[in-house]
Amino acid sequence: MRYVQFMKHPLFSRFARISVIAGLALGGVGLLLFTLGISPVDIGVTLARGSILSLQKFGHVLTIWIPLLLCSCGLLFTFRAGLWNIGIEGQVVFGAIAATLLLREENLGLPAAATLILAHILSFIGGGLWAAFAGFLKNRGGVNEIFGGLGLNFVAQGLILWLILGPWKRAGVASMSGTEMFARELWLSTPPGWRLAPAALVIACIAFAATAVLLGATRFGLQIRATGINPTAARLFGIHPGRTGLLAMAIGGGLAGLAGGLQVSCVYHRLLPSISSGYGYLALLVVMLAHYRLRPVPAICLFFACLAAGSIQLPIVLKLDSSLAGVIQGACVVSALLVHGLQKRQRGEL
Amino acid sequence: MIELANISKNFGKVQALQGVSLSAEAGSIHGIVGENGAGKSTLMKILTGFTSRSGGEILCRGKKISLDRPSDAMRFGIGMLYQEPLDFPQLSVLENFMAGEAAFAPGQARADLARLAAAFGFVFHPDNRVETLTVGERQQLELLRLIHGGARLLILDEPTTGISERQQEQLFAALRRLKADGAAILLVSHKLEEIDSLCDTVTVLRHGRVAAAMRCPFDRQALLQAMFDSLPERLSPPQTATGKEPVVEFDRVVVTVGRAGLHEATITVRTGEVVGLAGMDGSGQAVFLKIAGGFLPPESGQIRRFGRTLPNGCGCSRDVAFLPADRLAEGLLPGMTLREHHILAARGHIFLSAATGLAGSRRAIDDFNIKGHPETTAEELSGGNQQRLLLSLIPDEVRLILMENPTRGLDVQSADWTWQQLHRRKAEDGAIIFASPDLEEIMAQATRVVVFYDGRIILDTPTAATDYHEISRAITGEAGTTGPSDEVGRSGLLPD
Amino acid sequence: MDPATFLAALVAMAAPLVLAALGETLTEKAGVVNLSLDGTILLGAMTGFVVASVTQSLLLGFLAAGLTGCLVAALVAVIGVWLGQSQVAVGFALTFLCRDLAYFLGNPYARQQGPQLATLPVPLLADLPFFGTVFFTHSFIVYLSFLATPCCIYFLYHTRHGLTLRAAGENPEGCWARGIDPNTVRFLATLAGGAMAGLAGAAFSLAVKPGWGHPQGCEGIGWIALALVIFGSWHPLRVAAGAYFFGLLQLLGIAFQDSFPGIPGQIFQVAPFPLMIFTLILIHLSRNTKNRYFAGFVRLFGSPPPRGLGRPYRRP
Amino acid sequence: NPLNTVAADYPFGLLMVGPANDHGWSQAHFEAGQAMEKILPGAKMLYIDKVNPADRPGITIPMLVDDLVGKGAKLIIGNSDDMKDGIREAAAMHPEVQFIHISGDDALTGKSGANLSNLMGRMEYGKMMAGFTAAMTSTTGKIGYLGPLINAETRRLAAAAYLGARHAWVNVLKKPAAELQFKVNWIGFWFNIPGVTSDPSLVTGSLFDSDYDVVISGIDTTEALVVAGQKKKAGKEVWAIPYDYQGACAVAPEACLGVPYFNWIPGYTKMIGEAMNNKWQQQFLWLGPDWQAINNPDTTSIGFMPGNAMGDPQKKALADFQQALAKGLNLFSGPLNFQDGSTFLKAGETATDAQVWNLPQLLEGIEGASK
Ligand SMILES: Nc1ncnc2c1ncn2[C@@H]1O[C@H](COP(=O)(O)OP(=O)(O)OP(=O)(O)O)[C@@H](O)[C@H]1O
Ligand SMILES: Nc1ncnc2c1ncn2[C@@H]1O[C@H](COP(=O)(O)OP(=O)(O)OP(=O)(O)O)[C@@H](O)[C@H]1O
Ligand SMILES: [Mg+2]
Ligand SMILES: [Mg+2]
Repeated sequence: MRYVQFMKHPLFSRFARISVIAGLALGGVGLLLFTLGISPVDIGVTLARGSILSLQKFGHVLTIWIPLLLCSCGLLFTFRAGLWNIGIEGQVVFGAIAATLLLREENLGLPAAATLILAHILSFIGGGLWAAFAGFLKNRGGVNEIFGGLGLNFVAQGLILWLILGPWKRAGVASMSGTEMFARELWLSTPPGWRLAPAALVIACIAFAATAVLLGATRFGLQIRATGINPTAARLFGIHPGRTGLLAMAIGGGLAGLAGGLQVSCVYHRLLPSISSGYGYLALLVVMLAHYRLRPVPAICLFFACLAAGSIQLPIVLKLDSSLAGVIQGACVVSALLVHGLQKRQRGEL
Repeated sequence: MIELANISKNFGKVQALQGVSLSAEAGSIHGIVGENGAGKSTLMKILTGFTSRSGGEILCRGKKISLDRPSDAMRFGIGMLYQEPLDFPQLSVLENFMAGEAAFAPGQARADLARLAAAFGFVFHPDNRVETLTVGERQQLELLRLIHGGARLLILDEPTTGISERQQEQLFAALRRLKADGAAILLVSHKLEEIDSLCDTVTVLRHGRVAAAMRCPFDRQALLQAMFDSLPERLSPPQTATGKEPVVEFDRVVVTVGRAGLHEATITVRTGEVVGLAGMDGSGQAVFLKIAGGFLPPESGQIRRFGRTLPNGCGCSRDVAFLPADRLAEGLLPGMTLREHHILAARGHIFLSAATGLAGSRRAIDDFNIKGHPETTAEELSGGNQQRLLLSLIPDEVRLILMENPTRGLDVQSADWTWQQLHRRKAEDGAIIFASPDLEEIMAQATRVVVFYDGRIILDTPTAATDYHEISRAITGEAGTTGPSDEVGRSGLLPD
Repeated sequence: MDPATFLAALVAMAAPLVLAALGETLTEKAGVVNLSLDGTILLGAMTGFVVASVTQSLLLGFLAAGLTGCLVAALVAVIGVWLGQSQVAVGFALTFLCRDLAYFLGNPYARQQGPQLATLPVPLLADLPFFGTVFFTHSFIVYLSFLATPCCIYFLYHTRHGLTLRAAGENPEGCWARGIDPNTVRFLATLAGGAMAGLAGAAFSLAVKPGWGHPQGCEGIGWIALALVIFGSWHPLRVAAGAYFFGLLQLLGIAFQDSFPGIPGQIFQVAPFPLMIFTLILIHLSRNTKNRYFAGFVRLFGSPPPRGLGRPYRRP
Repeated sequence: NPLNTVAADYPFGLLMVGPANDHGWSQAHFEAGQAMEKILPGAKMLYIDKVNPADRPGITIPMLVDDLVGKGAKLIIGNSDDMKDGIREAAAMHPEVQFIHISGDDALTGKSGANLSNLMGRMEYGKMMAGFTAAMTSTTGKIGYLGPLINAETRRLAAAAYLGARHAWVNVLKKPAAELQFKVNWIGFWFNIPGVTSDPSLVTGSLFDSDYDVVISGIDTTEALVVAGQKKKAGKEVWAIPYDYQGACAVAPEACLGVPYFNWIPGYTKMIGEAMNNKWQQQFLWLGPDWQAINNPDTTSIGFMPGNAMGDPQKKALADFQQALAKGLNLFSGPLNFQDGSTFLKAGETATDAQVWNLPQLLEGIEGASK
């Protein structure tokens, strides 16, 4: 418990905390690997090689970073409003479904570009509605957003299974491997040699900027924060806590839905059961690790994306299971919680 | 029997108790009185080990004992009836009765409960859930539990707030009986007639210190003196012309929340009035203010504000301001800076920059000399400055100001200054309604005094027409003038 | 198929779910939400299988699994109860940490032959006409699941410690005032719940779906268990009933695959969740309703959560 | 002959849909790949397993192909029908690299460029033997088929198994065809994905519980045999026939009637060997068994390995059946009706390869969804 005294130190800065958390998590995992007779160094090198040390691989990292960032932004809205939007996974799925609704139509009579734009707007709306539903259940039905969201996640999963095996299945085929591929022109275009659609990258960056502005530099953002901090007091400032929370949910869900839309339009080009790739849940870990603050989010998303992308190399190069990436991610969050808790003790809040 | 030797306790920066000593004798009832926040409950909780103490010792029959947790207290036969019932609403009466006991014998416990209940004249259905009981019954149950647990020192923290006359009789009978059996009893109360009728000795706390200790019979005057700050001679209330048109009208308003709720409150406040609500904590003033502010829908009855009937739900309308008592918990947004508070309070400002609202909050900081800068967060402010911040957030167009303890934690001159501000604020066509435990303040600032007791308006008169003693008597429940409230309502309009 | 074998299959497949859900019920009754159930079960399944196949001892396998569950629960309790962090947050993070840890550590043993729990029919009872097949021709873990429900009920509602546990979940302050440290109670309850979840994991990897792999096949069960605790509104009997009901749904889903080609059988796997939400809404409405009959009716199959659920206690 | 020409160092990539040690489809490919390193000097295998969206979220075939190519792979094998679109896309991205897509038919339909060939084994024969053995063993006359997802390939194989069973039932055991029940239960994918597919263990279990005493597995993993083993231990007379991998019976030998398996060595040797010697041409290979030595690893592309649980009479009958097949017995010959009653083959007709390959429906007499 050396770091406890360390934390007592008045000069215990944010940077110090970050290094403690990282040290705790990576140290723990490293120790584990060491006891298993695996060299943590090899792992590190392999992960780095597989993620950032080649331009092409970095493209793959970005394809993970984009939806992760979108979901995290969505979560920032809901967490600011004091809501634990565990339903984000379902919101991603719903966005994907909404986008597919449009993209799988052959004869829509619209130019491809218009279809794509519409599809992504639709995905935003789809995710938003699904989230708003959870918010509605909370306001009107007294269903805690955690259980409500969790439930709706699985409902969305059921829906997507039904669509893929039912109405949207390939001709003569009933397979969980997904719907028919979309027409080529309905893929978000990727320049030759690229492995990700620049448009998606732009969307993600815009979304992050928008989140930063909305939450940090508008009256609305302030109202969301007020609702999250103290609903009772918020009413004194003329804020409707219920409504504001609902709105925050809708926006958060919308961003998640957008992530889902991009998953179909530029990663898989079809709808499949695991379309969300678990990014919603992963984003929850990201935002927890960021301690619900905005600024660290892109970096943490990048870190997690690197782990996810690099971990593919583990089985190829070291014959190890890729799930090590998840172990590291989880360990980071748990140790972050531990450190924050210990600090709370130090401050005598417990 | 049990002795407390200069106990002190602080919650963070709040010094709740300082060097308090008192002792409880077997076979006697010892009263503890004091205004709200004096430290009564805290002291008692320390005696049961519920709250940890920052300093001081506890002695049993002369020798020091280590008493750090309720289990210790129980070993010494100390049992407490807490101010806010600490029972298990969703569990059955019997389970509540048994919880915490060393042995588990439902049959036995059922029998004991029946026996004790009979002995004290209480009635229980052991299998009902406790949440279906009244506050009084819950206290009775707790009492029986404590007795069953073999408590020789019983502590009761305001046991009679929000229970019926009958239950009160029953309770007192029980207490006398226990006293006769040689138990020691500590009774915290705000109601002096209870103290009179029950206690052998009484200790008065003020601001966490012992202000006085007396044996019965008590000199009521001295007691009041000790409880509240020095008795003021009549100040002449500010002369404000009372307009005619109503600002707030209550018509037979009933709610059952809070310690005492509100029973059939009927009252009309007119423009130009400054109404002071007096009464012990939880007698109904707070509920009254919340309803007037529109934050609490009445269960029956009607409220009109500026002649318009209130819509339910969020009462936030820009011509009413509400300053709650617990500033940090109900009024301010901890973690947000003064600037952000002012932005939220003001109109406009869709997009914000680091400069937005800076000028505004700077001005407010100067005007209300808040000890802080625009980027200070609310919880960093001291109690007094938090109050200043709240005042500075009141929009200009406000016509009705509702306040709980407006100058709590303010030193004298800043209190005066605050009141100047408030009177200036109150437009000609507006009104102020405030609750305060500080009679001095009410006498000095209000044009009209309304005293609450057990959720009823027990006294309603122009300040000019009453005096300090009538009010303090009314506060402790003995009112000569409990006229029908509508007539009282009229009396509020008498020109003075 | 004849009802006896059908029911026998049902109770066998529901066994681990019953254990996990009851464990979580204990935890939540004490006021702690252990969201890490899904990960705990997987980690338990992995340790159970690995230990059992290395030591060739099923007993050690189950013990190890239970212990693993305890350890995870201990983390939840330390961070969520004693360090006052959000129980949801820590539980959630642990869910994923444990899942991936299980896959990573278990990888070398994936799809290897391991010991399996043999069925041991109860000597005489097994020959009973109908009940024999349904109840007395199973492995010990299934018998354990039979015993678990009555034991839970007895413990919670007929013992002193059960009362204390509920008290701690209901109102920790009151618990403290009665001389019991609620945090200790909560800590122990969390450990107990975790242990049962761990056992449930081993029940999968050593009996119901013998073997370890990625996927093992018990993924998602933890979430189901969490949903069932709410669906059963924190009463062991209703929770267990919910678990069997869920098993029934799944078997029917398979049985009717041909009857409704439109509906994929696996849809039935998500059925508990809408039901859970529905239960919560009913309870909410019954709370706010003036209609006492409706409220009373709802009370039959739904009661509100423990008052102190998820609220950390700190001494003033 | 490509075998005796020593080529330079030749890395090739193998993308497996399941785990390399699944005792099924993927392991068969994996071991064939390892064999290549011995048979074709210089050949070196790079592999990635669990290549499916559930196990590797966010990872697509083109990404992995990029990676393998980056590691120098000159030829890449995609071993699952699930990879069809991905491989097609990757092949378009990397015209300089050769691709083998197992079980697909892009090379026939011309949906892809010249750098993509298809390889498959004539598993119908294996499934016929499986069905035959099942029917010869079954005491209840109820045979269950644990199907993966539904497509032309899986319909083809289920139908083949049925034809084998019916042959045994009617022509060998001389029982009325009506008494034979053959039911297909589809789980939705090639292996269990919890929460996405139906649970194969449960499906098999419910088949056994409703008196289907033999279950033929059509999925890549061994759940069916595992469950059969459990039931056997519990004293039930049931059997299972796994799929894909020669050693699959090892999971529960006492309940295993035998396993029809793929042996990818001949196919790989031909295609990779040609590629190594720059003799690559796009082709669609559908290789059958070596009727002389049906379990000869060097020559046969599909085989049938009898299991411990197969009785001697059944063994003998199976041998005769294999002889007959070798002599040209074709069970895909009329009169045959589709499940919906429409004619597939009139009396005297025999099905063409194309007809068998793209079987549009299950056959009359099979229970279970066709689409
Ligand atoms: N848990 C707590 N945390 C912080 N401050 C507290 C806490 N409990 C009491 N205090 C503070 O300690 C002081 C004494 O509180 P206490 O409850 O003892 O007053 P009291 O005499 O019981 O008042 P009342 O008559 O309203 O019950 C008050 O200023 C109160 O704000
Ligand atoms: N939570 C906090 N974080 C940082 N600083 C704080 C916090 N609370 C109080 N302070 C600082 O400590 C000082 C003392 O606070 P305290 O509330 O005791 O003042 P006070 O003596 O009660 O003044 P007042 O009479 O106005 O209430 C305050 O001036 C404030 O700046
Ligand atoms: Mg008190
Ligand atoms: Mg102060």
